[in-house]
Amino acid sequence: MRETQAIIERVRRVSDALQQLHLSVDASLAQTQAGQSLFAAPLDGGESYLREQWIPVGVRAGQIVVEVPVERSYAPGQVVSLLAPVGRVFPLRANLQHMLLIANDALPTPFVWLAADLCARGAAVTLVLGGQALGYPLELLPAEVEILRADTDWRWPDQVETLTWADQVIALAPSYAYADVYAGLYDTISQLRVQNVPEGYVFGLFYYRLACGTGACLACQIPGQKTDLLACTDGPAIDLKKVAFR
Amino acid sequence: MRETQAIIERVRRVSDALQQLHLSVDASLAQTQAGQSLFAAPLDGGESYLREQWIPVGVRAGQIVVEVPVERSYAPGQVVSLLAPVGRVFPLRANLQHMLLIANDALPTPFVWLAADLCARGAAVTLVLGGQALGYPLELLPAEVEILRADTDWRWPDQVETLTWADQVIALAPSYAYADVYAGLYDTISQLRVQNVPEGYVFGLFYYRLACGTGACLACQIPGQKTDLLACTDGPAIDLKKVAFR
Amino acid sequence: MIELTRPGKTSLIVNNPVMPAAGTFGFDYSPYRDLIDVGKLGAIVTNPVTWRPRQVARGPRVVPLPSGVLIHTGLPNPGANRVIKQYAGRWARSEVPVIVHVVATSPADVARCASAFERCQGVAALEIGLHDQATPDDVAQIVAAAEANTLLPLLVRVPLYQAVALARAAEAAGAGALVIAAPPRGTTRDPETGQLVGGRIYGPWLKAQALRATGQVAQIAGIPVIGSGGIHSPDDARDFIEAGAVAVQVDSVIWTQPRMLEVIARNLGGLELTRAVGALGDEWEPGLGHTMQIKRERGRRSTSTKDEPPPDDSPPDWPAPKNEDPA
Amino acid sequence: MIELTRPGKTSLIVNNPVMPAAGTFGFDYSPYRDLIDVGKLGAIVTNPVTWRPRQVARGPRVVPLPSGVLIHTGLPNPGANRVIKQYAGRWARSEVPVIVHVVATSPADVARCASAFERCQGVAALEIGLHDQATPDDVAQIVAAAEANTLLPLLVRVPLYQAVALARAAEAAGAGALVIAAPPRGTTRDPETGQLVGGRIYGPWLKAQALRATGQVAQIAGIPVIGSGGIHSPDDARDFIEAGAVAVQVDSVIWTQPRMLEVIARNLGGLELTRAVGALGDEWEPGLGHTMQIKRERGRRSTSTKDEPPPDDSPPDWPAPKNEDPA
Ligand SMILES: Cc1cc2nc3c(=O)[nH]c(=O)nc-3n(C[C@H](O)[C@H](O)[C@H](O)COP(=O)(O)OP(=O)(O)OC[C@H]3O[C@@H](n4cnc5c(N)ncnc54)[C@H](O)[C@@H]3O)c2cc1C
Ligand SMILES: Cc1cc2nc3c(=O)[nH]c(=O)nc-3n(C[C@H](O)[C@H](O)[C@H](O)COP(=O)(O)OP(=O)(O)OC[C@H]3O[C@@H](n4cnc5c(N)ncnc54)[C@H](O)[C@@H]3O)c2cc1C
Ligand SMILES: Cc1cc2nc3c(=O)[nH]c(=O)nc-3n(C[C@@H](O)[C@@H](O)[C@H](O)COP(=O)(O)O)c2cc1C
Ligand SMILES: Cc1cc2nc3c(=O)[nH]c(=O)nc-3n(C[C@@H](O)[C@@H](O)[C@H](O)COP(=O)(O)O)c2cc1C
Ligand code: FES
Ligand code: FES
Repeated sequence: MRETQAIIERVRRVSDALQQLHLSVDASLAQTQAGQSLFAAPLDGGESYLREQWIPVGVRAGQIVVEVPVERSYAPGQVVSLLAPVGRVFPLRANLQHMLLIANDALPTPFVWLAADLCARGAAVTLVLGGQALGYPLELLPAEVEILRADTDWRWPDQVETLTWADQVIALAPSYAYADVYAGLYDTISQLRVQNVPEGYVFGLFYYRLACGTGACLACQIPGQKTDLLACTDGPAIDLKKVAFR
Repeated sequence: MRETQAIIERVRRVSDALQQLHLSVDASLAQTQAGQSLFAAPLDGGESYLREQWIPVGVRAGQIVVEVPVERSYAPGQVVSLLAPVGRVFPLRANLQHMLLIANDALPTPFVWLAADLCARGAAVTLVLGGQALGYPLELLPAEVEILRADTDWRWPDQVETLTWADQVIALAPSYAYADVYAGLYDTISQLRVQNVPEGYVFGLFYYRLACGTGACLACQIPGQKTDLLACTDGPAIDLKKVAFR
Repeated sequence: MIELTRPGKTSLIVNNPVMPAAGTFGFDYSPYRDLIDVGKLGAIVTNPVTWRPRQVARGPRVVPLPSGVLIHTGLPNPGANRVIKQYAGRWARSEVPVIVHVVATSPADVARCASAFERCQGVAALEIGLHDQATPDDVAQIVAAAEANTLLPLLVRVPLYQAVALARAAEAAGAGALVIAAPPRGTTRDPETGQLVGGRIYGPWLKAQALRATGQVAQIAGIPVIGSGGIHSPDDARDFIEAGAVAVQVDSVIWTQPRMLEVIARNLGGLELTRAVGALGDEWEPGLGHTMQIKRERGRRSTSTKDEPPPDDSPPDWPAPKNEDPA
Repeated sequence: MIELTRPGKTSLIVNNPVMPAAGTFGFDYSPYRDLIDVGKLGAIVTNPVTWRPRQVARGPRVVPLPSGVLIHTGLPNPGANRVIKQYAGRWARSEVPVIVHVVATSPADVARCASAFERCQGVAALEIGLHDQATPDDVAQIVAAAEANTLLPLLVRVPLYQAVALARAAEAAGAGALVIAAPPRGTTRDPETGQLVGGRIYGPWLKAQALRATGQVAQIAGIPVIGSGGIHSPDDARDFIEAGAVAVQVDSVIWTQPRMLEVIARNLGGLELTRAVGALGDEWEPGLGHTMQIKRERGRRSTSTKDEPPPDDSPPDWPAPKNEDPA
């Protein structure tokens, strides 16, 4: 991770709730990949004391594009300080065929870049949306992605089929519900598979509000089976097999 | 005093240190006169927690013009909340002939409107400038005003003559020096006049940083001979005969 | 109708749970009469009054802080008797009850003030402002001195840093209500003079400290608690009510946005505050902190007792303060 | 060269008066190794360590405040022994002295931690974090327990609200230095869940409270005082030195602008701190607060002892705190 500066080249409103910022970033961030994020602070101070975690949805013409809520107002030409990259690249299985992504009550922004990459390399992607996630503008996702709708109890058509069909599952819940939702998902999956759930099969995304983003403050800690994990440095995708649900 | 809203119609830089804001104000402020000020807070919050005391330098085309430091940035179209008018109109002697104004180490902004009024009604105005006040752009003052230069010890050419010649004296010092400077000035004048200094003859201007501007918090209190005074509601011009210098 | 002080010989009943904090509103209604509808408030708390006259402090008195301000006035006032001469008439004509804030300079002075205001028409209650360095013993003496010299309902305003210990002492000594808390002191540099200045500090960030102290005291107090410190909005005020306060005192926002005081009063005016004082904590359904409920309750911002405390297994945001008593 | 702890059997000497505060920097240099030049710091203070492992708190842990943040982590750590296994190697390789922050959960646990770290290479000193509700007696026991089990220099980090009383107790019990102060607790509402959350609060406004406490303690302390709380700039840090601190701990600005920690260290690196500890107050020329002097001194912002305190006749910004001891 390094501290660099970036310039907001373009501010594009993509829905009532979301805007995309096109950022000219330092060369050292050229290698940023899906899963990693930017920990940002406008140089002119801005409204919030802490930095904000900006999640990239892709790279266009060498510029990193991030998707942020419209509440905060940004202007082209604005300079931001970035601590980046924060977190790890999504850990994808070798020769992945079928990816199942699940977003319930949380905007699927973290899946946009991932889905595009997967489709590009010919993998089949199914995205289950539920609750608030249903409000997300689907045109922002690759056309090849199959969309399913989940109900409020995280059930969706052919749930068992899709879960068994998938080589890998990544779920996204709202931060206040991680413990319950991811535990529930893990149980469901363990019941499906007589043998143990394999490592690297089902992941939860952890986007706690970060204080430091560097692994220092421990505010984003996730209790682990063997060792504890940190959302900022080990995440955002955490293998649920490694999480100690209390 | 009332709380109203005003719009910044124009922002004009008048020196390296100063800018003038042209304000469209509520009709209730039409009667504002030299001496009174505006206690302002930009609606968009702005940089400071407390309101700021804006000192008018005149009225142009129905708009009140105030002079403020350039540190804070304002934009045309910006809306500000005003508690106004704050303080009293300058208490001028009936048929005043000769006014002596003294500003040392403080910008003579509060004298601009006053001097214009006095010149308009044919009174002779002498303005003594010393220290920081010498940096003030003289073109902002009426051409008729006679300018004298004071040294750091508040002495100027023909000091005795000007002091005896004047029917009224109004002095301005930096807020941290009020006690000493105004006490000194009052002594000097008492020595000149064998008989006592008359009431309403020599005034000091008190521009403490205000917390409430309404007379509630007492943070701007000035110890008085009979009763204590408040810079915000009794000022800015305080008859030095009424002040109890400690 | 809110009973602001403990039932008994005399008690103070107000129509609205919102009032200004000592030192922010003046000695009577006049500074804000033209700016807000004073009649909408539950009461007025006067500027601090001492038995002997006090002069204003020298040096810088108002210094900006990051999103706040430091105020150091020296509590100027002409002394109890001249305050009465100047203001008793207006107090008698006030639309809302007037609570006189008496600075606890010494038990003897407090006693003198108490009997002076006892005889003074238009005073609904006294609020005693404890000094920052007051000990529980000091508090006992000061409250006793007041009690002995007046039948007026007695509010005691407690410094933030010692809130629980001094609140206990004040209640034990017979206080009718507790005001939590007086703002803390700070030191900052005056940009104009480069001088270090000490004084009371005000700002929205003060709310987190004051709210925690209010919650801690409300858990143990058997008398009404009035919350105060950094309240800048109706939601801020509701948080104090939810923490167990029966009423709130609004401070520096009165200077920056006078109307907000009236807005807060109008917003909380509707509230029916029938809770047994201090019982609020128990009424909270413990399990409710638990995430799935939070999810259901999500976004809900009401003063109902449903708004959940942190989960049982995480420490309470105002732990029952055992050991906190320095004694 | 700054002597950070009292001269004696062992004392901690550092090259720079600037270091991070407990809980802000991690268990070693690694979180910020790529972001700043750790070698420019005077020391590293580790995250809090307890004898027994502690799990992270549940519920919201990071909640925004007006110009600040509330943090409630629950002090997660794997316990002293596993911390040593994981980090002792890096501590031994650290460019700058490592001060291990031990949470004072109980005298027995502190004793165990002390002897564990005593035997651990690469530990330069221990900092004991007192609990908010600690009494002077608790402090005496806790410090004694540590003293009995280690020769390492002992820093004691004191909660803000009881700074003077607990600092006295810590010094009397043999502490080598005082850290003034641990951030206070607050309660605020998490916008995402609508839940009330309690925790430590950080932000630039904290400086005024911490600076006053530092000044108060420096007036009475016979051992070195390290100032901490809301420092966000070199000038902030200098104010603490001027208040009598020999060094400073930087907190939440490390999270928002990591480089500022190094900037502050570079700025204060030049300082010669030869003042007798605690003697600073006396060195200030009293009369200097007086306005005409202020005028002369105006704008001057140095760490020289000339920068004047408030005038004599106005109360000092950190009055000699008689009575403040709850005992
Ligand atoms: C009765 C009394 C006891 C004191 N005891 C101590 C002490 O034990 N230790 C110590 O360090 N300092 C003590 N002081 C001094 C006082 O703590 C400092 O003056 C104050 O902390 C900071 O001064 P200030 O001007 O910012 O406070 P301000 O609020 O400006 O007060 C100005 C003056 O009024 C006094 N004052 C303010 N509030 C109260 C109140 N609620 N009750 C009584 N007096 C008040 C202050 O002491 C100061 O003298 C005491 C002052 C008084 C009047
Ligand atoms: C030894 C001990 C004594 C306590 N005594 C009281 C008491 O007398 N009155 C009271 O109201 N509450 C007491 N508590 C509970 C504690 O005050 C509250 O949990 C805390 O005030 C707020 O919780 P938190 O999770 O925000 O603090 P956090 O900092 O998140 O702490 C999480 C846990 O660590 C503990 N802790 C935090 N800092 C320290 C420290 N420096 N030393 C020891 N433990 C720490 C907290 O108590 C809490 O249990 C005590 C806790 C402990 C461990
Ligand atoms: C001008 C002013 C005076 C105040 N006086 C008191 C007071 O005497 N007692 C109290 O508990 N709170 C009162 N409040 C709240 C505290 O600020 C006050 O106690 C404190 O002594 C005033 O400190 P200052 O002189 O540094 O403003 C006051 C607030 C203000 C703005
Ligand atoms: C994550 C974290 C942990 C801290 N732990 C301590 C501590 O144990 N003792 C202390 O004096 N200060 C330490 N500091 C400062 C205080 O915040 C800490 O004492 C407090 O217990 C942490 O409260 P929290 O769990 O609500 O963050 C810490 C700071 C942070 C950010
Ligand atoms: S945000 Fe601080 S450790 Fe992850
Ligand atoms: S500024 Fe508050 S009384 Fe004058």
